[in-house]
Amino acid sequence: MAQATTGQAPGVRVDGLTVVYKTPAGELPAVRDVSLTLEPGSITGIVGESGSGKSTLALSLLNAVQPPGRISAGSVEIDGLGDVVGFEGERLRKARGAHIGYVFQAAQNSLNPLKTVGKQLLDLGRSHGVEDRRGLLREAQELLGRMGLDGARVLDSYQHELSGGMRQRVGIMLALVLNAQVVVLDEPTTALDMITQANILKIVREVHAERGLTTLVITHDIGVVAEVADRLAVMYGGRLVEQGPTRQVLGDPRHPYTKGLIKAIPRLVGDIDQARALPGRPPTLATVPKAGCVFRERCALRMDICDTDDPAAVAHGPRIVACHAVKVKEHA
Amino acid sequence: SGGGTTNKSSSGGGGGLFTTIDVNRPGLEQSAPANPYAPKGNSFVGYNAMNIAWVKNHLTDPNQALPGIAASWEIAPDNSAITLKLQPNAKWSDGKPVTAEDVKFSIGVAYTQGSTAFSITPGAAGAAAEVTVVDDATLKITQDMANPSPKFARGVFDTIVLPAHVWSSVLPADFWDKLKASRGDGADAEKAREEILALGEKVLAFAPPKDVSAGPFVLERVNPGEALLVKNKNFFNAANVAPDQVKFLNYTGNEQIWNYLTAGKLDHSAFVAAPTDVMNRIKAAPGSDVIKGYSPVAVGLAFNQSKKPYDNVHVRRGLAHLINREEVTKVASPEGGTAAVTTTGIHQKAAQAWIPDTLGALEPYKTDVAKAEEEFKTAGLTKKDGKWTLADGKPWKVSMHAPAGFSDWLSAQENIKSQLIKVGIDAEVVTTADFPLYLEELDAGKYDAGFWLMALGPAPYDIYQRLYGRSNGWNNIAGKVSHSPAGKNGNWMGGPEEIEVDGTKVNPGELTAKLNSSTEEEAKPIMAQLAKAANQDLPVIQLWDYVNNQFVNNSRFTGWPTDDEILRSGAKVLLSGVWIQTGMIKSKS
Amino acid sequence: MTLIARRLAGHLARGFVMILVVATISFFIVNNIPGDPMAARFEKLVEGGMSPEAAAQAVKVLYGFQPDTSLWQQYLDYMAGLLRLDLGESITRPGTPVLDVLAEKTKWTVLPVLAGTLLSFLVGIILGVYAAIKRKGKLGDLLAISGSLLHGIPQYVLAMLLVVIFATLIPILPADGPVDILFEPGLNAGYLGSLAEHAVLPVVTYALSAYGGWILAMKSSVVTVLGDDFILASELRGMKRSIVFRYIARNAILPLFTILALSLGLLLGGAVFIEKIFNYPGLGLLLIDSVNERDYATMSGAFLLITVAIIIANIVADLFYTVIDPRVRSGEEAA
Amino acid sequence: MITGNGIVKTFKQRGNMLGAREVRALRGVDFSIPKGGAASFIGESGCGKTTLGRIIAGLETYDDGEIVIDGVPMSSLTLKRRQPHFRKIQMIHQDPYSALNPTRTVHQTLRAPLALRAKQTGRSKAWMDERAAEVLSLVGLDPATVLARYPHQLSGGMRQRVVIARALTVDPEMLVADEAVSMIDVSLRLGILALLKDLRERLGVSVLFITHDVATARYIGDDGDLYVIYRGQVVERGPVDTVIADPVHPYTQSLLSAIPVLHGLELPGEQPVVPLEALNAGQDDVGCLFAPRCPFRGERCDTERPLLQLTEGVPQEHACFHPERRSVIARPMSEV
Amino acid sequence: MSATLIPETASATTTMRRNFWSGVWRVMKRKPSRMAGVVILVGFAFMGAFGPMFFPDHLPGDVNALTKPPSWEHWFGTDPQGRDVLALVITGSRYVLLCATVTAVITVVLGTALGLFSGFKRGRWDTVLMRITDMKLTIPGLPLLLVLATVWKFSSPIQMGLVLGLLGWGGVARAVRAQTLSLRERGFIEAARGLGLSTSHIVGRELLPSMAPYIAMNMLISVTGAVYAQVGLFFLGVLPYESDNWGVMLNLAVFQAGAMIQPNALGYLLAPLLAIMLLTLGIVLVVDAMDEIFNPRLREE
Ligand SMILES: Nc1ncnc2c1ncn2[C@@H]1O[C@H](COP(=O)(O)OP(=O)(O)OP(=O)(O)O)[C@@H](O)[C@H]1O
Ligand SMILES: Nc1ncnc2c1ncn2[C@@H]1O[C@H](COP(=O)(O)OP(=O)(O)OP(=O)(O)O)[C@@H](O)[C@H]1O
Ligand SMILES: [Mg+2]
Ligand SMILES: [Mg+2]
Repeated sequence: MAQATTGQAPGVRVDGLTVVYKTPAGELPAVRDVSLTLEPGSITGIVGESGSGKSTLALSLLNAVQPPGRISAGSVEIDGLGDVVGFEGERLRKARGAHIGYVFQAAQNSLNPLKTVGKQLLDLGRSHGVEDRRGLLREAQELLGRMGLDGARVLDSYQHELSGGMRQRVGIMLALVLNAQVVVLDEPTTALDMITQANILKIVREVHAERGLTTLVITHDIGVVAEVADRLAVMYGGRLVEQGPTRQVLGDPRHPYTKGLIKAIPRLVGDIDQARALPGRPPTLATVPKAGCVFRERCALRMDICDTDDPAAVAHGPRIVACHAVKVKEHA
Repeated sequence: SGGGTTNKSSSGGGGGLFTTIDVNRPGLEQSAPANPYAPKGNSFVGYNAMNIAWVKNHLTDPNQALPGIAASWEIAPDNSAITLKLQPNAKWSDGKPVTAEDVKFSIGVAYTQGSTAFSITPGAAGAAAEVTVVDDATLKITQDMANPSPKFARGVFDTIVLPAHVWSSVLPADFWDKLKASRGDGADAEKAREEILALGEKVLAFAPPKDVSAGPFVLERVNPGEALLVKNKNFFNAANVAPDQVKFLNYTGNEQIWNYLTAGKLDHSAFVAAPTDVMNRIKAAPGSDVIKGYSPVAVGLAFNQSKKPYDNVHVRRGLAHLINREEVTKVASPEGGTAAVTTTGIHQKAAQAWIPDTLGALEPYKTDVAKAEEEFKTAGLTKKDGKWTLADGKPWKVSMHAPAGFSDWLSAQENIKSQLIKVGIDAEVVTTADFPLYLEELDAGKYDAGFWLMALGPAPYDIYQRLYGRSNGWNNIAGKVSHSPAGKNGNWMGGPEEIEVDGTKVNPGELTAKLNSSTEEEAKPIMAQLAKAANQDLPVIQLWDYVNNQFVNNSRFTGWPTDDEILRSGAKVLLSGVWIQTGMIKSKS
Repeated sequence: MTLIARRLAGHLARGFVMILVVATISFFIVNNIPGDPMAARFEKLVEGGMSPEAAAQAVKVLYGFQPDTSLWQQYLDYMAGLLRLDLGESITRPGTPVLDVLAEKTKWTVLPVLAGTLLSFLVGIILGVYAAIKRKGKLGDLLAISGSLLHGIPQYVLAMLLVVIFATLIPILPADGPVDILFEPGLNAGYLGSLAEHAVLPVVTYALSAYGGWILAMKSSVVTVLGDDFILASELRGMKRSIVFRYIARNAILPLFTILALSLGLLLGGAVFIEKIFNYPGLGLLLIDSVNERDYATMSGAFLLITVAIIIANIVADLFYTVIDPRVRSGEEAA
Repeated sequence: MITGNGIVKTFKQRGNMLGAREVRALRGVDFSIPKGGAASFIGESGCGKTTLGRIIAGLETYDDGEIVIDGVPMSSLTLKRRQPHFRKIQMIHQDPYSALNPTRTVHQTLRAPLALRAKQTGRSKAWMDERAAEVLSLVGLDPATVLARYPHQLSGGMRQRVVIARALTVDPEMLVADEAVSMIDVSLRLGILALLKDLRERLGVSVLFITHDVATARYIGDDGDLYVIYRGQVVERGPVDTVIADPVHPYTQSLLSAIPVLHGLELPGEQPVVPLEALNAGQDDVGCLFAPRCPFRGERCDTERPLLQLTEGVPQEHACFHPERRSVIARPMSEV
Repeated sequence: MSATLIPETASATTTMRRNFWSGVWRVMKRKPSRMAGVVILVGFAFMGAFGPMFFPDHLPGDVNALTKPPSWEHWFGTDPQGRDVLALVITGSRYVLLCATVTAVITVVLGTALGLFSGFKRGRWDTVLMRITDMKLTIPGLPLLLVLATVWKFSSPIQMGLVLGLLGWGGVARAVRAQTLSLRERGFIEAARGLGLSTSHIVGRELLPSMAPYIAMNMLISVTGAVYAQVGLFFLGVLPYESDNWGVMLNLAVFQAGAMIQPNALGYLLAPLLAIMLLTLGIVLVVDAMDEIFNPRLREE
């Protein structure tokens, strides 16, 4: 497992982050009161189903929530940079790319179809005042080579000339080429097939280790997180319901949602009939309960308090769980 | 908008730019040649193209004219020949003199075009037989007396004079021999005629490298839409030509001319129909004036008498009693025409000169519903529920045709329709895409009733030819008259072959043919007979007689003619050009 | 660039067939036209005071060459002529090849159409971008609605309104032809000024009638591009606004260039109304005139030329796309 | 019982004038799915899984080979006559969003095939409504609430259920589920899979499962066959559990090795085969199709193409000259 | 059981239908401009259908009030025959709208049918049809009409509409084909085929409704196109005169009454112009709502 090698990687502390979207029904939170710490040099994974607010959270790290959304509360502290939520204009723009690299959810289409990768790279360099264009190109070629691609050829290609896996690698290259130390990957392997996915994950892990990054990987696929992340956070209905070291969370899930989720994954070995479907269905922005626990509708351990009080995220050693039932069990 | 002009000369009577328009020829074209015969040519007859003489609109005499290239002429008493004396110091704009040979050459060219006096059709009325150059400035042209015409001279006058030294290539050296050969009968003559006609094409397509003019102006340049002419210093009367430059605007439609006129842009324009309000505005423009002259044309509603119920003279008379001609004229052509007083087939003014005594006795067909109904009843029509129906009980709808774009005719028909509907006769107005098609369909007998130009003076034959000519069954070929039954040979009017006038039966077609060879005095009684016939038989309801209006503007130039006999308009001749070259027009400043 | 060559070859082949088809159509339509030029001229002469007999003969001179050959033979001759770029001679302009007539007229159509279209294109795309950015607001709505409305109003309505306002009520601009004759043609200020002055109204009409369409097209194109992932991705990479804007603009304009080429082609034929109303002696007016004068040869020539313009525009649009869009260039069809 | 023999499919993409480009999607595939049984196709993207599925469902023609449905060879029938047979095989699409017509309510969607059926069997309108309610209940939806809804008013999982219900209206013998859960939320996937499994058990519908994800294949039919497809060719085939536990084809092995390990619950396999670089279409005239990517390639592989066969000591069919069992998949922690 | 079910579903479909109309109502209410658009279009439809009934077959003209400016008596003044211009616009609307309707119907029916057929059948038919469509699209419409006008007498609005329709289907066919091709790829069409549903069901019930907004939009747009084309042709004067027609009014206003020169006739010119612009406005406003009407999701939002 990759470990931080350089030690210069910055940490990121998200605190009490709430992001709302303006809808016909008013402003609804897609991310609610989320606190999360990315340890320097670690890979953190966030899993959650579609609509649980993963991308919104990821974008918040760059203060890039798109209208009609906005960050309504909370802060995102990045070591050596400050609270990104307060950033604006040029300062914000410079932070993006140079400090925080972002690999887009649909990295398949994250390139300008009319320009070669190289040209876009140069545009990026120009945007960030890179004087040494040669150096930039060399760096990019190196990165691409590192990921098993022919750098020169790729830089000379248009998006449509690259396969999905290659595009994804180009996306990672563009996120790192300016020496960003914090990298956010939003669904880096969705829409890729198994083999490509395995390759990309390997690259993420290796590059992370080599460059000493602080990495956030967002995915709906627990397998992906399990493969790469040191720490795992589970998101549901805009809340982080559980977080902790990957192995611990997977091996011994506390939150009923995490438990259900893991149970619902069919496995390659062992008794296939152990797999159990989770009842109900995940909430959407409009159906997320306004008060109380977001998961209670599907929860086997539902109690009265769940209807009224939103469970606070409580730390248990390295693990944080937001569930009334878990707390009750601990006290009992 | 002035400025930037290029020109030099400033002799003559004061100078300045004269702006006018040729309403008979839309689409001035840059690439078109200065060839008066080319359909789109940039020749402006009266300005840079000269006729032998300028024909006038006399009430009765077709041979009246103003001098052109011919300074004077003499017509033989028996009308068999005309001797032309050319202007003594006529010169081409390139300095060469205008000679009798030039004129003869031009006549040769006219033969290839088959114009009136110079027709190569054997036996054509009024055709020239011989052209003789008497001396450098004198020319004698004799008429082929096999089928003479009283308006032979008129045909000669209309000839455009071309510079032989520029045009010589269009006629072969043996042209005159060929012409002689063509006069005969048989295959050789036929071949000669064909050759001459083929030359006609060459003439049409001939493009002189530059304009060589014997007129008061020379073409300087043409834009799409405008042409500029400058004074010809070599013109024989150059000293009396007032403007230095003449600008021709492009004619694209009447409404454009109204626009120019209301803005006071035009010094002169031929008449175009205009509604009263527009007319008032035109008249209100500073310096604007409308001068009026005689125009030997009238328009009437003609019937196809082979169609029911128009075969019945009572129906036609009834309609004549119903249609208020004053109102029609007021709606359709308040300025351009005067309501027809009687329906003699002659323009009212000419009628007064030809048949003053007969006029009073003719039925005027005043608007009179009672009389009309009486006539209808006589014709066997019946009125049911306030609607007139045919004798056999079938509905009756008066269907009037006119070519699209003839706005005054359409207005008139719309108005007639209204008038008829008011008294219980169903009516409709149908248009045909354009004039040629209109004529073709009219000729084919497709219409019940349509508008028809008539009274085309001043020659008496031409006047009645419109009523009792080919369209009514009479063909006059080489002086021989034959009659075709209705529906044949272009006889779409289908009138009776004989009409009883004052108790005697007359054949109007033959009478009309007779007019082609009679003197003015001989013609008068025949005219009277024909007028009576037309008036009682009503092949056409004469609606209005045209007036020759000319728009002029006094702000920059004066001296416009005021008399009634302005020149003949309607042919290619541009009146203002003639007025200017005769020195009539003076610059204001 | 073999792809381009290949495409070009295909287009040319198809265009050629197309031209033959159109030529055939117009040949047969034109040969069925009732009312012939003879009759038209005949009556003109009679009206002018010529006797009917003489007029008949004069007309025969003019149209004496009317072939007696069979329709089929005429058709073959016509097509053979076409292949040699010979459209025959204009009937109302004896001796002048139709091609020469077309050549003279075309410039008067092309210049204002080009100027008007480019003007409207520029204004339209700028406002279109604006409408896209402000699409949620009142202003965006206003721009869109006014765009649709202007797009919807027929050209001739606009042209007439402009004439009424600027040439009649407040006569500050000419509406009668392309230039004042008093200026000597050439590169002098007076002539050029006059040309420009006369071109104002037609050009503005072209521009006004087209610009609504450009607004709508540009707006929807920009909205599409704005939704494309790579725009957000570029922003998240911290690209400069100006560069991102250029990305948006270039991607959004691309499909519009195709429309631009096509509309330039179409406009050659669509100029009929404007040329009629402003007396611009271009192809449209030529077509109307030749229809009215029954000048078959010119009529079908003009019609053919207009069609050819459209075909060429199609080809240009397609090749342009091939050159500028790498996706098409490499053989893969653009979505 | 549905069997296929030597199914070949080549797509000809019409190029510009200068010849067509051919994509050999299937190169002679045999399969056999018993009544009420299950089969799974796995393979990486573009290997021809969907094409095969569509051919089996009668939605695509094939160039060569034979499909036999319940003993009737399709080649003996005209295209039109084949239809009733193929109707017994219904396809469940990957994307429940596009598989339902957005302008039609669930009721309308179900009614159309039911009406057809009612017409054929002379049943009443009432039967149609009954049956509509019935199939909805079968897939675990409440007819009362769902019938009047438009697709956009349903969640992804519900939509996929409606799609299955629609397939059930024609009493199919087999469902072809092409990545039927890949676009559905993780927590809902198992529900759909369980439903398919349940339908197999209760209605005796056989299921053909097409997927990237071997584990789901195992869930649906651990008693069925697993077909590993590589570039239009089946390279390994055998009972699901056998192939998973003891793959012999190097391609199967790398495919299985690529499955992420749930660290904390599982340990990586003992002999994982390094996942391959992404596939770049290579030559296909001679030799083993997989040879260019194969870490165990021998000389023979370059000149001769291995055919699907049984060899001694290997329980499943495979197309490899060097079959070797490797235990590549992760093992549960509990077993260690 | 079955006895109770039948009326229930019957009412279910009627509710559904009612839902559709209430949905349409909602969509319309969303923006006041749309309501205005509907009012305008309904107004025009009424005008074309019933307007002429309020006037005598032949409008009476007042010889003493030729070409008068607007007044209380004549809102848009009178024409050169002394007839009320407003009455002319109203009676003239029938020709224009009837022709436009015929055009729109032909354009849409032909275009949709060919587009559907082509996109659905694909293969050889598709190639042939699209080649023809391409050719059709290449032939310039207006010039062709000008040339055609010389051979063809457009003697009735129906004929006129027929010709315009026959000239106009190309664009719709092309677009419908593209839509069909893309819809074909959608699962639901394939599913319908797999279920053995008839082609007529697939085309009529599955494809067409999905394209309805598109087709409806095209229909409205071709209405405006037809109005412009015919009015334009009449305006140019290349078509035979037709007494009750907006284009003829324009032509006469400009070329006979001199509306561009003297203000008295301005009403005569402006009335048909305004009618055309109003119709355009109505259509633009209604087209804006099409997408939402036919898309159940947008409809109910
Ligand atoms: N522009 C927007 N307007 C309104 N709501 C939005 C918008 N973008 C996202 N949302 C809502 O916010 C919630 C969170 O969205 P987000 O994209 O962060 O989810 P996600 O976890 O990334 O989902 P996925 O796995 O589908 O990417 C969702 O319910 C979504 O509907
Ligand atoms: N209609 C078609 N025309 C041309 N080629 C096609 C067509 N459909 C599929 N192909 C090609 O056939 C091959 C097999 O495609 P298929 O869709 O069956 O793969 P798949 O295994 O389902 O892939 P995935 O996992 O991505 O769904 C691919 O190379 C594909 O590009
Ligand atoms: Mg997301
Ligand atoms: Mg697939």
